[in-house]
Amino acid sequence: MSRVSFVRKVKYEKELQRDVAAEVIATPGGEKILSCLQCGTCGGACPLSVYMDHTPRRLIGMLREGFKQEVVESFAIWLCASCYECTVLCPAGIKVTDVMYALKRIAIHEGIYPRRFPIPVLAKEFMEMLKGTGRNNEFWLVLRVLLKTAPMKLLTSWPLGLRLWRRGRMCLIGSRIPKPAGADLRRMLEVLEHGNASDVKPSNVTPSQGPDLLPGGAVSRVNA
Amino acid sequence: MNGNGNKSVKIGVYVCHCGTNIAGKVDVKALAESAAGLPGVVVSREYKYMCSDPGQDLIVKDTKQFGLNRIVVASCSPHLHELTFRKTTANAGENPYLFHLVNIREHVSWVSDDPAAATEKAKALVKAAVARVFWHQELQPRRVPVNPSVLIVGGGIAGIHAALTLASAGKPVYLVERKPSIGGHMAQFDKTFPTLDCAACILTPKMTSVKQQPNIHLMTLAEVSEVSGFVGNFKVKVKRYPRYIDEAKCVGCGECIEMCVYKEGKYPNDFDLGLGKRKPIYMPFPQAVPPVPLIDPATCIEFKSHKCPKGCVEVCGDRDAIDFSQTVKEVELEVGTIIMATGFKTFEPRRLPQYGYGKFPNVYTSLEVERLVNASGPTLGQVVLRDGRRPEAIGILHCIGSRDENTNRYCSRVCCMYSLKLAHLLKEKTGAHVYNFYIDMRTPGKGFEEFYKRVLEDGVSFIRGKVAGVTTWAQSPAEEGKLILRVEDTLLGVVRRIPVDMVVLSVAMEAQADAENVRRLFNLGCSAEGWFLERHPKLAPVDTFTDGIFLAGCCQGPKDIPDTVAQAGAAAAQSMSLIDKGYVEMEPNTAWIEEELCSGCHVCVAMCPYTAIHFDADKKVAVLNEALCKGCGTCVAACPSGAAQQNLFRDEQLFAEVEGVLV
Amino acid sequence: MASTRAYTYFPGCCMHGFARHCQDSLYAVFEDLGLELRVLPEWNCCGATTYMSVDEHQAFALAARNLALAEQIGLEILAPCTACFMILKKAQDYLARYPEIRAKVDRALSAIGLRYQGTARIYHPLEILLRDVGLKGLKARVKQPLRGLNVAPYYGCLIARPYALSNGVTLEAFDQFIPALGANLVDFELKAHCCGGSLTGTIEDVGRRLVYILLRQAKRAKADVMVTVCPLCQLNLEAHQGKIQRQYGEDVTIPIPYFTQLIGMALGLSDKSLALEKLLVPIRWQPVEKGAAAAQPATAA
Amino acid sequence: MSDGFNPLIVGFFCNWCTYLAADLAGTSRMKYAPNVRVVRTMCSGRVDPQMILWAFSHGADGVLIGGCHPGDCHYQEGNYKALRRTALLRKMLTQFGIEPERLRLEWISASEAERLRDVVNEFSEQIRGLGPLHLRPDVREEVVAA
Ligand SMILES: Cc1cc2nc3c(=O)[nH]c(=O)nc-3n(C[C@H](O)[C@H](O)[C@H](O)COP(=O)(O)OP(=O)(O)OC[C@H]3O[C@@H](n4cnc5c(N)ncnc54)[C@H](O)[C@@H]3O)c2cc1C
Ligand SMILES: Cc1cc2nc3c(=O)[nH]c(=O)nc-3n(C[C@H](O)[C@H](O)[C@H](O)COP(=O)(O)OP(=O)(O)OC[C@H]3O[C@@H](n4cnc5c(N)ncnc54)[C@H](O)[C@@H]3O)c2cc1C
Ligand code: SF4
Ligand code: SF4
Ligand code: SF4
Ligand code: SF4
Ligand code: SF4
Ligand code: SF4
Ligand code: SF4
Ligand code: SF4
Repeated sequence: MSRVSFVRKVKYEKELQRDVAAEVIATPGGEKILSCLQCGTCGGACPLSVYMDHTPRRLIGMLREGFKQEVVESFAIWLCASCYECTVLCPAGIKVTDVMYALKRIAIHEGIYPRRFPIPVLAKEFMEMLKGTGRNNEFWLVLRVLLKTAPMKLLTSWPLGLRLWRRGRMCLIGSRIPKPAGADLRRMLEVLEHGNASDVKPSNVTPSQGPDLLPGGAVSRVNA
Repeated sequence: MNGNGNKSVKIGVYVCHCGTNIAGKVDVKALAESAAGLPGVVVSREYKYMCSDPGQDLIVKDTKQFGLNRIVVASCSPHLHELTFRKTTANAGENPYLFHLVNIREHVSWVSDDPAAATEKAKALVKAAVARVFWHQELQPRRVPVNPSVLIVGGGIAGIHAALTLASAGKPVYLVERKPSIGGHMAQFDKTFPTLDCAACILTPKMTSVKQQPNIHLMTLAEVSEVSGFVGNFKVKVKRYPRYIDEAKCVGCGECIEMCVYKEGKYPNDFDLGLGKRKPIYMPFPQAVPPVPLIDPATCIEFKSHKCPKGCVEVCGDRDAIDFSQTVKEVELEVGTIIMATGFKTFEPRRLPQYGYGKFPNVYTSLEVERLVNASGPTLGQVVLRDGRRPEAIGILHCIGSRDENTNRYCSRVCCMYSLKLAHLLKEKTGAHVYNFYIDMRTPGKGFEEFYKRVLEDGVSFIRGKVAGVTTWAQSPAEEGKLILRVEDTLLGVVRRIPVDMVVLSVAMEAQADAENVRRLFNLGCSAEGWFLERHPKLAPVDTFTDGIFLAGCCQGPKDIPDTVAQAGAAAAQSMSLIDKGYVEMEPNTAWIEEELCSGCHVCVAMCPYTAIHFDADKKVAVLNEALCKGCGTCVAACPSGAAQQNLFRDEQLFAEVEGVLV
Repeated sequence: MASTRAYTYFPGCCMHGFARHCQDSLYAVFEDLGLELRVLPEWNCCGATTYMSVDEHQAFALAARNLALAEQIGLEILAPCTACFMILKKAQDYLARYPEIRAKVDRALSAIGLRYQGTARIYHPLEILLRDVGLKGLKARVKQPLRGLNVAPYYGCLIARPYALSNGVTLEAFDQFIPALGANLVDFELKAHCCGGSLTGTIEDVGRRLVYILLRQAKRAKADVMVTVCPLCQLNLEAHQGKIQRQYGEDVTIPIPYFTQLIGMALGLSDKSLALEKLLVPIRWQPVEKGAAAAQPATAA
Repeated sequence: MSDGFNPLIVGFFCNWCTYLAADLAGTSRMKYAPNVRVVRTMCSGRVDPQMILWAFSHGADGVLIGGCHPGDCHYQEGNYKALRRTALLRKMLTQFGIEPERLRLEWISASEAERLRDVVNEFSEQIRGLGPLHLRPDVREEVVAA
């Protein structure tokens, strides 16, 4: 006899955090989320929505109602490839791509994302690298990200690296901007960092690790 | 001295609460109190609703009791209630122009955040009015007779209905239609929602009556080119384009079409939206009124080379109706009132390339499908695709060009209903599976929701989600050769790919492409989207800001046939009420010239757009013809010696008002 | 070209990295057409799509620094990577529309002695070729028409969407450079469909599937090559063909030249100057005197 | 901020366009700065320079004239006349020591409530930035006499 398991589906008002919508509304591009028609154009247009746990429409709907936990833990925000298809088509003029960025920032800020998940790591590494050299070198970036997330993948990735290297398309010594300019760049970023530090509100979400989704964890969704 | 000669000025000030509309923001008590202290003010009150009977009675009673000879009411816009309170003033036995209205609702309470600032602003405006009304004088409105003829622009169902209503009441009507036949969009439909009665069956008799009604002078292939004059006495020029067939001589037998050297139709038929073909000489559609063919000079051989054997002329024979020498003619009409019924156009879906219209042949607009399902349409009611196939699955996409920041923000109001109609008709005619993709289903109307139920029971799939795009990019053999719709089914929470054979785009209704020009021609207001502006959205929905011009049908905004007809009836009634009264009273805001002050400088003469001022060479002064003056005040502003003055806007009045607002 | 026109060239990181061949061919073609590229001195990374996920103000400042530097020079900016192109344009748009962002960015820039004015004009080189050389001009310079070569254009997301086409060009207008080279334009419906971008490196399976969709569709449309206008798409579409083939059991091999490589071929420039050998999937197309010359796609190296 | 300075602005609004736009802003419950006080005229062409100077000399910090868009004048071309007049007057204002920016002419049609709101807000801010208008007494007399 098969066993039936019941999942609680009710949501209580006291579980909601409505301030999260205000946070997104305050970021550029997110102003109009309250006028979302829930028409689903974004979800229909998104090349990745078929793999998402929540479509962009649902994320916006949940955001407005304060389903903060579900939204920032959503795998969908990391699947967003910034293709801007949703933004171009949205009949309410919502910059959905910017909303996805805002959600990524909130998630990174609050440390909510799948453990060993490469994208946030990539984002942070990328940032560090820019502060160092002013430019990005894919070789070192990929190496650093892989080391932090999936060291085993170095094994499967090296053939491509080798092919690129053979054709002179991989440089181990990255291009960097001249020293004085590099100092300038760091200075510029620091000005903003300190400006921002005071803006950061303390998180009222319990930092959670979310589901342990290794990059390969998406496989089952893909064969849909 | 004041506007009253030497009689002492006694002013009554009345502040309206308008429920909480004003009182909720403006401190009406403080406002009335501050007014009480102004020079000349004898009595100052506030009251809940000044426009109500008790409110007006208050003014009448006070006037009698205190001997008031000036009235100031602080309430809403003069465009709403100036007339009301002028009447009240008259009822109180005073000249109605000794009154002034202060707008503290639209211009103060509704647009202010801060109550203190709102009250202060209201006080200033009231003070200005009190200062101004001091200089008011007794005036008499001018009466001008109303010409009983009516011009109706546009011969869709709106124009037709208004014309018939007026004509049957004995009013002469000029019906001007741009196309070769009247009928408008309704003539293109097969069935109409929600009752599914046949459009031709209900429209054709009305179109024929237009032809038969002796009071209606129908002008097709015609456009208004110039409008001058004013309510009661408009002068209109109409351009009549040649049909190349004499309507008076033609009997409508259609033999000429048969005998045209073209054996088959070759050119896309406008009425069938290019789905059917016509010859150079053709009848727009079988039920056309007037039932007279026309020749398209761009395609007729005779026009191109003068070498046609002219089968048409030969067969027409003694009737001699064909006349290649016709040219554009201009006629002049005099009418007292005008009804605008120029309708709408459908949205051009090429503006949204994601739907593939114009790229994929089997993507249609709803209007094209109206022709396809029409028994007298290009396919005689057979629904066959452009590639000859019969569709097995059909997707109907709502809100194309409506409710979209990228195109039009508004809801087009009829497309949900006509999409339901087309779903029903297409299913009935083809047996195909039909999907309707909607954002919200809008069926507010008598019998509309019942119709929705009926279509639900037909087994049509209703998917709540806006289709993001149409592609032919197949992911599986089942999708091969199909049009694939990608949509998020928002109720079920899944993204779906749905292959269909035919896509119907439920395109929005938009203002006519030339609405901007037409609006200028008739001096109308226009909403940002191009719809003609009614005087008040609820209380004067068929009037415009230009007296004597009324609106009917979709030129005012999207609506269905029942509402169009109702509005056309209302426009006819408004027009009739002016005609039957026989005269209109004109605002006495004309200018005049004080001979003694005039220095003879000529400046004003050139200023007047209506040539109301000429120069009297003997007296060496400017002379103003009051009958021609429309009261713009331009000459007054230009006169360097203060000789030109304008009633209701005399220098003293305006200067006092300016001083008053600057407290 | 009578006179030489010059532009400020914003390479972006990839043109200096894995997209060397794109840069080589860009230089070669521009030089041949008498157009000069002057590298923006001291340029920094535009922030790519990644930086935005961490800090939006810093991301805008990164773009703004480049724009401020370019404004000092005054020439039109060419950004051959569509990600850079789009990010620079988006930054310009947002800095104009959001005074708060502008204020923050201005403050950061002034700390390093720079001033952003908003006057920079940003273009993708394809736009410039179509505007300043024109289809006719291009046609006139073709020495080696790519007769018989079926070319599917692929633009990706970023040049097709909000900030990019604000220069007023349509993708259909872009397409026309292909017939101008004497090649056959393949009607490729997915020309602006997302290639997954960085997902191939992060959420690989999904990323590869998006690439697979494009490759398969191009093959079905009988394309011999799929030409790209973005070095990121270029790498993404060519680098994983082997893996995709193994995963889906379907031959998806197709060369993915950068558009200046293709143009250079038609202009008769040498393979070496166009860095054709740097493509992972080589183009095997032999100019043939008469008759259709089909390209011979090679298998992945 | 010039210490709580609240500018006084006289708005001469044409009955057929800008006045209606202000009505529409009201019915749409848009909120805007309370500094503009409206005097209704039948046409922007009725606003004569003397009236504007009168306003400045009686305490106005700014004057806003609202008329119909070119080609849309209810009386054919009153708005062009207003345009020419204000252009001339601006030159004169400078002589009186009045910043010409204190006089503004805008075309606002009956449907442009949003524009009306924006213009009023923007102009109020601009005048706030300019500070109160202080006319020298001699100039004041001259202005009144002009
Ligand atoms: C696809 C579709 C299906 C619909 N189905 C239904 C339905 O089933 N039931 C229903 O109730 N409603 C339906 N409607 C709505 C219906 O079409 C309108 O309510 C109705 O046609 C409005 O009539 P009208 O006279 O205002 O405008 P129109 O029908 O547009 O007529 C306007 C007329 O004015 C003429 N004209 C325009 N400008 C000028 C000018 N400057 N000078 C002279 N003449 C001019 C035009 O040539 C035209 O003849 C449908 C609409 C669409 C788009
Ligand atoms: C809650 C609610 C909110 C609404 N809000 C809006 C809104 O914000 N905007 C809007 O446009 N519309 C609104 N409406 C719709 C609006 O109320 C109607 O459109 C409007 O009132 C209809 O006017 P009427 O004259 O036809 O009918 P009614 O207002 O019903 O007037 C009918 C009159 O006839 C009298 N009467 C009835 N039978 C007889 C008889 N046998 N003999 C003599 N007298 C009789 C009645 O006593 C009554 O005075 C709202 C409706 C509701 C229910
Ligand atoms: S397309 Fe826009 S309006 Fe529609 S659901 Fe997405 S965000 Fe909301
Ligand atoms: S930008 Fe992100 S959410 Fe929007 S369509 Fe592209 S992938 Fe989907
Ligand atoms: S023009 Fe002559 S032949 Fe043609 S329909 Fe009229 S009467 Fe008949
Ligand atoms: S003149 Fe010739 S082409 Fe023209 S309508 Fe007559 S028969 Fe036809
Ligand atoms: S009536 Fe229906 S289909 Fe038409 S715009 Fe409104 S909601 Fe959309
Ligand atoms: S019945 Fe009333 S509330 Fe319900 S859908 Fe219709 S209009 Fe809306
Ligand atoms: S008020 Fe206007 S219409 Fe009348 S005379 Fe003067 S300029 Fe002419
Ligand atoms: S402008 Fe004045 S002074 Fe000159 S002619 Fe006219 S009325 Fe007389």
